Parts: sequence; structure tokens; C-alpha cells
Amino acid sequence: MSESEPFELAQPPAPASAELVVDLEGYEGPIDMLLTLAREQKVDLTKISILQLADQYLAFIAAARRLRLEIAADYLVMAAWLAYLKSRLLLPEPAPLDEPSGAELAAALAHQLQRLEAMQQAGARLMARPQLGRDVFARGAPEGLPRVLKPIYQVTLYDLLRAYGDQRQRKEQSVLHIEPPELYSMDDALQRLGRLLGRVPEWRTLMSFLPPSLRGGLVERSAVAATFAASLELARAGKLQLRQDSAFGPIYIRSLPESP
Amino acid sequence: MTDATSAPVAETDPHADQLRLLEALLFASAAPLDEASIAQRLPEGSDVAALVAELGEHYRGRGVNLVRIAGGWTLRTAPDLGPRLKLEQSVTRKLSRAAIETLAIVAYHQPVTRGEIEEIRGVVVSSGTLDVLMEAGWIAPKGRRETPGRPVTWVTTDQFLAHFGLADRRDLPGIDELRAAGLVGPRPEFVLSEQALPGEATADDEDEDEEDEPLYDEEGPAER
Amino acid sequence: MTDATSAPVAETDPHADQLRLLEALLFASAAPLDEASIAQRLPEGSDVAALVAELGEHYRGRGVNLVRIAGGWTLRTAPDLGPRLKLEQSVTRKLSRAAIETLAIVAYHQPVTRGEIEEIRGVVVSSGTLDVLMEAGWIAPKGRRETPGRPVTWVTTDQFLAHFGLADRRDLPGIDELRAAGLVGPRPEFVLSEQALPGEATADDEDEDEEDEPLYDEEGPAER
Repeated sequence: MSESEPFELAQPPAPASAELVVDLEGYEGPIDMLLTLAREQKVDLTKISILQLADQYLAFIAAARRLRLEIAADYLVMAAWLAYLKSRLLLPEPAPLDEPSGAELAAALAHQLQRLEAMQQAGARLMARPQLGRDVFARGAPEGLPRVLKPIYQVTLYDLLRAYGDQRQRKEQSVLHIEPPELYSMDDALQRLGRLLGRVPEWRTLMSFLPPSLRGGLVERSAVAATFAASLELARAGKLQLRQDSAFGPIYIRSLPESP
Repeated sequence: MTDATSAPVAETDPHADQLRLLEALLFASAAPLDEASIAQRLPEGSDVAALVAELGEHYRGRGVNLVRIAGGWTLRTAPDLGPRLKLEQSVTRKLSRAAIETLAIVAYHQPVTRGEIEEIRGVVVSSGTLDVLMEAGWIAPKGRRETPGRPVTWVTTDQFLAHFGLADRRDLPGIDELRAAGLVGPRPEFVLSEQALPGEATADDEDEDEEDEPLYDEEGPAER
Repeated sequence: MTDATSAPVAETDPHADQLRLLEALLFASAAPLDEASIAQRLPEGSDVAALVAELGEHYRGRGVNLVRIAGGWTLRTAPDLGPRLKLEQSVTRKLSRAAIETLAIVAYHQPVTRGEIEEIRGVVVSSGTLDVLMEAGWIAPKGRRETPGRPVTWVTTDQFLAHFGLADRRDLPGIDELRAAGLVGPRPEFVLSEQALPGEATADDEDEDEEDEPLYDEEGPAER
């Protein structure tokens, strides 16, 4: 809240005089202000009079209010708390059982003040050290220490053989061997028909000229087609006659006698 | 005058050879070298600690000194010569009081949460403050506190140690005395921000400071 | 051991003071400094040449030498130590699949040219692949094939045999042994599907052992 910008003069605020000088600028919050006031008591912080400190702080805030200075909320919270603490310190106990005594609260506040002061001094001591790039310098042009990585490959004989096997197998798969399809060719049919025709003067079905061992499928169908085509060829050559009695009916063939 | 190819004088003396190599290593390295890194590069069986001590003795009082920084060894110009070197200084902007206090709190109380920093300073830490310190490379977030809200904790970096010429975190000025005085370590019994007045809202937020966190090695805070 | 704030030893001796300052200057400067630049930073009236000579003498034979570079003076690690500043670190790496296959092909088919490897693998062999294998010490070029272009042939090395625990490269199992060991799958088969013709019942057993049957028996096959 009251924290100032990160960069500024690292000047601690001038010790506020409790009487007149009312200046809320320059404090890093109420604890910081309390610490500044405490330093005015010029005693060891462990022996600080918290009661006196509370009075100083309250007087300070009261003065600020008289001057209608804007006072941040956390300063007012602290003022209220100190007023409460003061009452606890002045009134004889018994305090409520579940609350710390006034003395304990005062000790806690004294501890917090000491701790903040310790940190402020530690910061000052840090900053007073020789700083790199300002007071001390590293080597301007370090050659550097190269790291050379020497790879060690982890491959087992199994990996090697497996890779070779996989590679071989992939190779086999990648070259497609297509077995020549077995089809009954027209040449086959011409030869077969030519060979058989002389023996059949009477009409017989075309199908009966198919080779006997066909068992259907592609080969048989190719044989039917080839034999039919061959019969047309032979009919054109005047070597046989074709007959079909109805559409899609069986086709009959018979040989023609040799032309005279 | 030496020339670049001057033969090593001490080729045959293993000790002198190790000392030369150590010197070259420390000169060549851009960052402080810890003893393990040195040992990796010196011949097997070299007594690193003794060699470092001997080299340090050699550089005592010279324009360049052997110093222990951030857990390692490195050479630095002698601090008294700084102003006279008239070298280009890396311009460090002057830090604000808030930033210096915050840096000190992180250094002495690490790992520390933002809430804990605020508790010590009694004021909210502006985000710019942590940014500035992080940008300088001096603090870094490290893990989270396992308390409600799992707040990030902050620590100082090796760069912080290097910048301020510290061997390690235990080397922070006055840390032992502060610890002995109870000003670093366990929390005070009563935290003002928690002492809400009746009817008064507490100043903050998430108190992520609790009770059972392991970072302080001393006895835990007393119950209120 | 010196620490960062050790007091200068030689505060009162102007000569030693100048020498310290010169040393710190040369150490911290990012570039070599010529004598004019040095003179600017030393106290009025310093004998720069003599100081440089003295500092050079001090560093003679050490791990760091004062050398003259590009018209200026600078401190450099001794050249003979250069190689020893490197740290060799072994890192275990996995060999790429392409590299393992290539290695296997060299092992089985050596001596083999890169073109032959590519033919066997069916893909281009990147030069990095052979490099890696050569760097690992497993393959080496050996002679050239006396064919057009005289390509280099590759063989495996003794180191290869040692790494894989082989006495001889003929110890590598043959392809049939690999197949028997399940490292090569069965030969795939391609059959022209009988299903090619819709509506046609397939004849399922193929014994295609005929067609040159010599006989014609009288009765024809049943028509459909």
C-alpha cells in the first residue's frame, strides 16, 4: 500500500520528530514508522518501551489527522491496535483466558520490530559488499571449458539381427510377386476343338468340349469363353456349324465334313 | 617476455602440472568451478583441495584473487582495485528500500513466501519489487509451500551469491547471530496482522504462514 | 585462502601497486589492451613496458600466460593445456533404426557400396548414417569397387565384432537361421482372389495340377 516504487534513493527517512514534523512519506508501512520512532528512544530494541512507543505513534497519527493529512488505512489499523494494546498494558489483568496478555502482545511487537530492523541492516550490509561488475570483476574473456560429448551407442546383437530380419522381410513384402493367373486361353481352346472335332459328326453341346477336369471358377469360365470364341473362329473357317435353339439355350456344334 | 608458445616449464613435475592445469581451468571457466568439476578435469588422484589452497596462496595480495563463490572457486579482481580499473561497469540501478529489504528477507529466510515477506515488513509487497529482483537474477521461485493456497516460495540464486561475492547461503553476513537471536527462523508468537481487533478486518489475505511448515529448523511457533 | 575482501598487501609500494592494477586490468578486460590504454589507467609516470615485461615474466610457464595479440596484451590459458581443458563425457545414445539396418546390411553384405546398401534398403542412405557408424568405430571404408565411379566399399571392423561379441563376421546367423529363430517372418503369399467374380461359387481347394490332361473321356462335364 504505502510501498513506494522499486527504485528510489535508498535514503532512510529523516527521523520523525514526534513533536512537529509530520510526514508520512518515506515510510515502508506502519511497522517501519514504528521502528523509526523506536530508534528515537535510543535504547536497545530489546529494552524498548512499547507503551512509550504506542504513545509516540498515536501522537503522530493524531497530529497527522489534525493537519488533515491522508492517512492510509493500515496506519489507522495500527493506531487502533496500539490503542488497544495500550489499554491492555495499563489495565490490570485478568485478561480473557483465550487471549494473550498485554505483555505478550508487547513482546511480539518488539520482536517484530527487531526482526524488521535486522532485515534492514542485513540489506544494508549486503549492499555494502563488493559487488560483481562494480567493485570486482570476473575474467573479461573467459575461454570457456568445452564439454565434448562422446556418444556410446547402445545396440545389442539382438537389435542388429532383428533389424536385418525386419529389413529383409519388408523387402520381400515390398516386391510384389504375382503368380500368373491360370486362364484357359483361346489358343488352348482352338487346339482342343480342332483335335476333337473330327470325331463328332453329330450335334453336341459346346459345353461338352470343355476339358473335363475344370472345377468351376475363373478357369472354367475362361474355358467357356475361350471355347465359344474358338468355335466362332472355326465356324468362320468353315470347319464347324453352330446352332442355338432359343435365347440362352444350349449351344450345339458339329463338324462340317471336309470340303470336297 | 613470454611468447604464446612458451614451453611449459613443469612438464615433468606432476604437482606443478596439476597446478598449471587448475590455474588454466579457473581462468578459462566462465562460472565458478566446484571441486567435483575440477577433479573431473585434473589427473586421477589429484588433491584438489590442496591444489586450490596452494593456488589461492599464490594469488593472495595480487591484483586477482582466488575466491570461493556460490559453492565453487573462481578468480576475481581484488575488490580494492575496482574503482581504479575504470572498466565499463554493468550499471546496476539503485534498488529501492523496499527491494533491498525484500532481497534481505528472501536471502535470510529462504524459502519464503510472499505472505511471509509481507508479515515481516508489515506491508504489502508490490509485484514490481519481486519482479525487479527476479529480473536481476537474484531471486527465483522454488516450489510451493504445502499449506492452504500452496503459495510459491522464493529463494536466492547462484547469481545472487556471485554478485555479492558469497560462498554460499550460510555465508550471509551475520546470519548466525540473527539465528541465535531468533530473528531468522521461527516466527514470533503473535503476528500483528493476525491480531484483528474486534470488528476490524485483518489487513490481508491469505495467511499462508503456518505452523507446520518444515523450513525452519528450530522449534515451531508457540500457540497463541 | 584469500577471501574477497582481503586487504591489498602492497598498498604502500607504488611499483607493486601498479603491477597489481595491471594484472587486474588485463584479467578483467574483454579485449587485449594496448600500451596506451594501459597507460591511461595506471598512475601517472608508470613504466608500462617494464611492468608488462615483469608481469609476463611472472606468468611464464604458468597455466596462464601473458601474450601479445592484435597489438595488445592479454592473459590467455597456456596453449599446451588447451586440449586438457575439454571434458570428455560419454553419453549413451540410441542408434537410429536406419543406422542399425545399415549396419546390419554392411555386416551381412560386406564389402558393400553405399549404392548397394540403398538398393537393399530401398531408400537413400543419408551420409549422417554412415558417419554415425564410422564414428562409433563399427564400419570402415575399405577399398573401392572396380566399377564405374569406383565407389568406396564398406566393411565392419574388429571393434564391431568386439561390441557384438562375435569372433568372426561369418558367425552372423544366415537368413534361414534368422527365419527359424522368428526374426524373419514367413514369406508372404499373394493369391489372385477367386472372389473376383461375383456370384460365382469359389472352388476352394486349389489343386491346379492339370490342364495338360491327355485324355478326353466321352461324357462332357455337366452343364450348368
